[in-house]
Amino acid sequence: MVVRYLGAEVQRMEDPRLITGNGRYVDDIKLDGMLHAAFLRSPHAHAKIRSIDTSRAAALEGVHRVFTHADLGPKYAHRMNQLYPAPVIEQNKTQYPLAKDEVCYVGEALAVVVADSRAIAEDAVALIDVDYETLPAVVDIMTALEDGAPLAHADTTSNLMGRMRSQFGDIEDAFAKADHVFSASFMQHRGGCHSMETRGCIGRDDPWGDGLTLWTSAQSPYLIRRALSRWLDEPEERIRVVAPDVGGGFGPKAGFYPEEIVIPLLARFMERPVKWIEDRREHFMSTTTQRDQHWALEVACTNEGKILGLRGKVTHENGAFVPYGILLPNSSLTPLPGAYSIAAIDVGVDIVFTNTVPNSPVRGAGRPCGIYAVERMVQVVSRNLGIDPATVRRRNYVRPEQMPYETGATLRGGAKCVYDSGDYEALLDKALELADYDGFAARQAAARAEGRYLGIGVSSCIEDTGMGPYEGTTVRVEASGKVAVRTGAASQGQGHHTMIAMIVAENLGVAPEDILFESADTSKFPHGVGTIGSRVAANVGPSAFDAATKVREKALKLAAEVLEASEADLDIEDGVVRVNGAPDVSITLGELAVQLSPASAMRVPAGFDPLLEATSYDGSSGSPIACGSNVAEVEVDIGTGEVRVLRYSVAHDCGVMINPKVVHGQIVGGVVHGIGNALFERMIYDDQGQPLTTNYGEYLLPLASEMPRVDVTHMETPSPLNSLGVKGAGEGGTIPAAAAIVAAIENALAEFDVEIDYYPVDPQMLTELIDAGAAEAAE
Amino acid sequence: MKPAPFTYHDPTTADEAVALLASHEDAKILAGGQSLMPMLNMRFVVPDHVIDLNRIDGIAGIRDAGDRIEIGAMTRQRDLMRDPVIAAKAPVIAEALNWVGHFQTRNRGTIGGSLCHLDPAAELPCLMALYDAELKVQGPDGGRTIPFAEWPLAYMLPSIGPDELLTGIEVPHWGGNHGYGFVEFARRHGDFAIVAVAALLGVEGGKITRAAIAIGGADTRPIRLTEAEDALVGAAPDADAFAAAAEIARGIDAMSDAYVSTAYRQRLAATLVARALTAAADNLKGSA
Amino acid sequence: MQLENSFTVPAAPDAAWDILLDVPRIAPCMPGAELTETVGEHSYKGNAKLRVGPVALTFSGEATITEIDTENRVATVEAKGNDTKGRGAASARVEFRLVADGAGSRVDITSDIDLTGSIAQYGRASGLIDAIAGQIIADFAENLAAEIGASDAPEAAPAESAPDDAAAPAPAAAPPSDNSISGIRLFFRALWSMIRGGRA
Amino acid sequence: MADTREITVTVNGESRTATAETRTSLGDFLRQTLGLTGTHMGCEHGVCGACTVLVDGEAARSCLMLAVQADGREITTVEGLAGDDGALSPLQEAFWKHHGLQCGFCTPGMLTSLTAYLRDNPDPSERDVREAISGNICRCTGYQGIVDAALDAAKTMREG
Repeated sequence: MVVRYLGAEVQRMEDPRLITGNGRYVDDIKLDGMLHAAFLRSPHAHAKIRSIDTSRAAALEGVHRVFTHADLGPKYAHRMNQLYPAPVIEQNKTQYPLAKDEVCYVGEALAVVVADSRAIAEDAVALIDVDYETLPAVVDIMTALEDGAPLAHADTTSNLMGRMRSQFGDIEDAFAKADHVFSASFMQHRGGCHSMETRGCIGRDDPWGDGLTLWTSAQSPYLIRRALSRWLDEPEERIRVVAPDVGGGFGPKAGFYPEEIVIPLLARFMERPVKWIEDRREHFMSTTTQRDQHWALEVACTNEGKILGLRGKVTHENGAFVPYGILLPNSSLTPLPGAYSIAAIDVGVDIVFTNTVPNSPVRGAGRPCGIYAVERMVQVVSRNLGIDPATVRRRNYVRPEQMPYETGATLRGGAKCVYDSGDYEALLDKALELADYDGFAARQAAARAEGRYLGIGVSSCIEDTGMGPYEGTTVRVEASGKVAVRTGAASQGQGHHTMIAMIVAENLGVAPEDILFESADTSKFPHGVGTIGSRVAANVGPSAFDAATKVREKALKLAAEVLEASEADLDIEDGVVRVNGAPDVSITLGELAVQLSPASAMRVPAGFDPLLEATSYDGSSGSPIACGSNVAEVEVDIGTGEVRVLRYSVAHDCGVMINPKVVHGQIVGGVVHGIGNALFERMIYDDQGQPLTTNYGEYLLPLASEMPRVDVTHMETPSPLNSLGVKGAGEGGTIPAAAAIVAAIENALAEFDVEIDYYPVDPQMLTELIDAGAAEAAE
Repeated sequence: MKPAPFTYHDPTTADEAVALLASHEDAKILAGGQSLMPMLNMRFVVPDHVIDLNRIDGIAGIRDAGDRIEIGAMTRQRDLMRDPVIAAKAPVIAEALNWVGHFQTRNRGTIGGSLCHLDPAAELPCLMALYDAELKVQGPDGGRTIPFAEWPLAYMLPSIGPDELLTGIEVPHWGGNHGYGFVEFARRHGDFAIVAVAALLGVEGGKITRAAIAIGGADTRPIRLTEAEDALVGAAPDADAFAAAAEIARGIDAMSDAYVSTAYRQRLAATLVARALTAAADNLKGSA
Repeated sequence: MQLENSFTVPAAPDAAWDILLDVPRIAPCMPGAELTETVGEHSYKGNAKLRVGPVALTFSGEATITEIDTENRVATVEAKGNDTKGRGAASARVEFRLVADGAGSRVDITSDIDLTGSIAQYGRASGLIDAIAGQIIADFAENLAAEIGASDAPEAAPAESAPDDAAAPAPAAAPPSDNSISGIRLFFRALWSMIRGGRA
Repeated sequence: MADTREITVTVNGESRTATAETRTSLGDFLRQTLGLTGTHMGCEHGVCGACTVLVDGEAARSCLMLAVQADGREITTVEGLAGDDGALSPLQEAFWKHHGLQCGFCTPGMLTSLTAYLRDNPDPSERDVREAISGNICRCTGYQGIVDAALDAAKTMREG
């Protein structure tokens, strides 16, 4: 009888370390002779650097050296590489690791101090004298493309980074046939990463030994190794990148940063390890964020609310440089048409430069924006036609019998966007039931009688997860009987160790505790892609499953020979191969492993390769499409404009769940991140490009005290695209949240005819809309 | 984000601390540290000397002095919350302290530190305005008493000399039976108040005999809504009277910043004044 | 931020113009400012003290008269300073335009002030910092009016307002439009008393 | 010349003495000087709560206290929450059971804060717990697993 782990609520194997203070994050690593670095960052959004005088800083006791762009020398004087080249990038602006002669955002590094301690390094940074010639800064995306707008870069003639478009179906025909055409425009502002652990890295260079090693708090160590290798023009084999325990990522840690070049270089120059830990103010100013995206859309629909077409224009803020190619604008478009079958879509994006920190994906990347846009337009249709929002959705969903459904959109990498499986209407029904949607009218009326304003909002989403190409796994039984499992995928808290151990343990017939898991160290596994876009379960899952299966088969085949039994009569349980019906005849996996890794002059059994090991790169043949429906119930205090989320219900389908406990945690955490986007998180720059929100008293992350209990229910529609039937779950909570919250607020304030065109929705904005609505009603 | 270097002093008496202040240019006083430490860490404040009061005896503690409550400047916010004298004589202080930061910061934060830091959004200055508290400072030439009305000079700038030390606060309380209310609007629990309102009501024979309303967070310093206080005296503690007070609140001076406008702060003040007065009237009924 | 101020003085344009270009003479009109060195015909080194609540800043930098248009009586001063403790920088471009006004002259001041660094990155104080900058320029205008006026007429007659404290540069008597300034006037007296007491 | 002091603290029951600059925060002293890296620095301005430790039994931000101020005091860090035999505390057990952590970075501050809070408030409501941890930011979990863990741990400890 095989123990079942898959689908069980297994407690995480990571936790015992982490709850006893035995985690190992970058800043916990202490190397002999290690020095500490602090960066001088531009206080100007845009300026020419006339000169930098580091003499006072260098003279400070405890300072070893101060470096500027020039001090790095000619070999290291070039700009960073584009990680994701794309033809639509018209101006491929990447930055210098240390600014050369121009700074383009507040927080851009232009010098670095190496000292005995971080405190001394900071003392010295304050002593670096820079002569700047300030230049006009562009901050507002809505005017950035106008003639005479300040230019984000001195050597360009336009702030247009590039244009792209998602276009399919006959849009003209759709609008010609429509009974109604409604339009809406709105700004979406998404905040930053704000993982509780900031970025940080340690460099060590050992030219005669291990080569260059970089420990960094990152989501994609292999991408960093390749980028570093290309920038340095040195072989990947001589570069090791390790992501130890990482205290949250959420997207911005998936890239490659100037510090990840500078710190290893400093280690090389100083011939000693060098550590840099980003402080929270640096995180606000120099870790990539998402920020503004403006949408102006028109929707064509019938009298019944059937949506025929969607067209319009998006203006996307790119920030000052292009570290991530077009990931963000692209992933904003690919979710169109959302969970609905919309025959024709034509939406273009202008990607504009601003003198703000470069933009990057944040949990969900562009998907939350794309889904918000579609859901807003569904809301507009519902509102204008006076049809219940749930009903409008029912009339537009892609139906199960349409699967696989090709939307017409193209995913990054050129693949067609195909919805593989799912029953969106059934999912909505589950969400509505969980939220007691039918009982809401009574709740709302009762509250109104007490002068309280309740509202309810619905949103649905799809999410393309599990993007390829693969994420491999090696499974090897050691002589001890322990099972070494290695993969490239880094974890930032998603519980990969537990998930993979469950898969291997169940397949191989060992206890999860006997699995020695290592990941995210480029010296331990040849290649990995990265932990982004809810892709790990759908890629590592199948490869771990396949590798374990191969090892099991090899073990059984060998055991059959050794035990002189038929493979069919063998079973593996708790690491021991037994003959059914002859319990005393057995051999351990460890003993089998020894036979395949013998001492000198011994023989590997004929017909067997060395080692009881297998590696697999099996993944998903396409992007499994996860889906969800959310219902938010809010109360608005019209005296203060405060919005309280009373109840939040999620029905989610991420295919087969490997560990429901972990999936639940991902969904709830994702929802709260989405509520933060909808109501709290705002990164403000003034018109000069000065970031005004640079501490946690002012940048409002969601706290336990304001967050609701999130009720979650699941459907498990197996994805046909991989061996486990799994889909990604990491971002499905975040993606639809803002749309549900905003719809609920409008519903609560219906009598004031409030229409919201910006999120995060803040109380002042609401009181202004309420007062305006009340004044109008009074007339 | 590490503090710039400074010379640390930890005197054990108030006199010693005052002497240090007199003899050191550019010195900062470290009380609970819940406001100063962040500013040191961020290097907003870069003093040459830090004078730590935490090892000084005799300037912490709460004493019932008949018609007033004497509070040592180094009394922790946590101790104010748990103190029986405060609970009996000035319960609004205990209630308001629930809004001051979080329990971890209240374990360190002191009343004196809060009054000297004088953040316009802080609750304790607002409460001291409500009570017309008197602040005892000690300087090189002895001590003096500063009525709270004269304490704030400007934004986060108290009228204490650079060589003076706040040692204690006297709160003339309202005795046993009075109504009190404290309401605050902040985006999240424990955040800086956007506007906070504290109110006290004395009522006899169905008429208001005495009223005090203090508004924090709205302007660069706490505001006393004296016009509304005067108007309330003699009126019945009802919705009409409170609505009238709210209208007066709508006209207060208020600041704007990167997050909220003057108009919004004024609107909030109106809303919260009515709510604070209603709460005061309600718990008066409750206690009567 | 852009600020406009204007005042009249009983001095004739020619006389007023000469005073205006006499930087060592007008510099003290800037609250908290002091000249420390003359580095060129029209360039000067100096310090300016500013205090925002608990944050006491000392900007050290240079001021230069970058344009002198005697014909139209337009002068432009550009000043730039860094906080001596690395917390940020302030730069200002101030244009003085002198026009005849009856027997006297009117001085129109257009200022462009730019704050950067951590001092400019505190959203809760942003409104206040703007207000303080506005107040400083208003005070400067008044003190300048007083200075020029004093040169050949006992009483200055500023258009907007009159200084109400002879000893120290005083804030505008006219209540500023932005309510957030209330308190600032007291604040500057406190600041000045401290500066005079060498305690800033 | 840097201003330094010799500092003696009792950490998790063990007396430790070391010299540090007076500007060193208690958090940096614990992590870098004493090597107790279980305490995490998340914001260094007293908002995120990750660095919370117990000082003489009361929860405090170790980024808002100078190490020199802790001289002569008793400090408890996350490393000191489990029993001497390594047995997890009921709160630690509950965090594990209820998936009260993901990346684990805020966890030390959550555990120390709740250890003190539940000692003083043995029977809290969900609302109470949510307010109690409102000074501790978690970006991963959405707080639900943490709240469930705290309530469950309180129950366990009440039932002894």
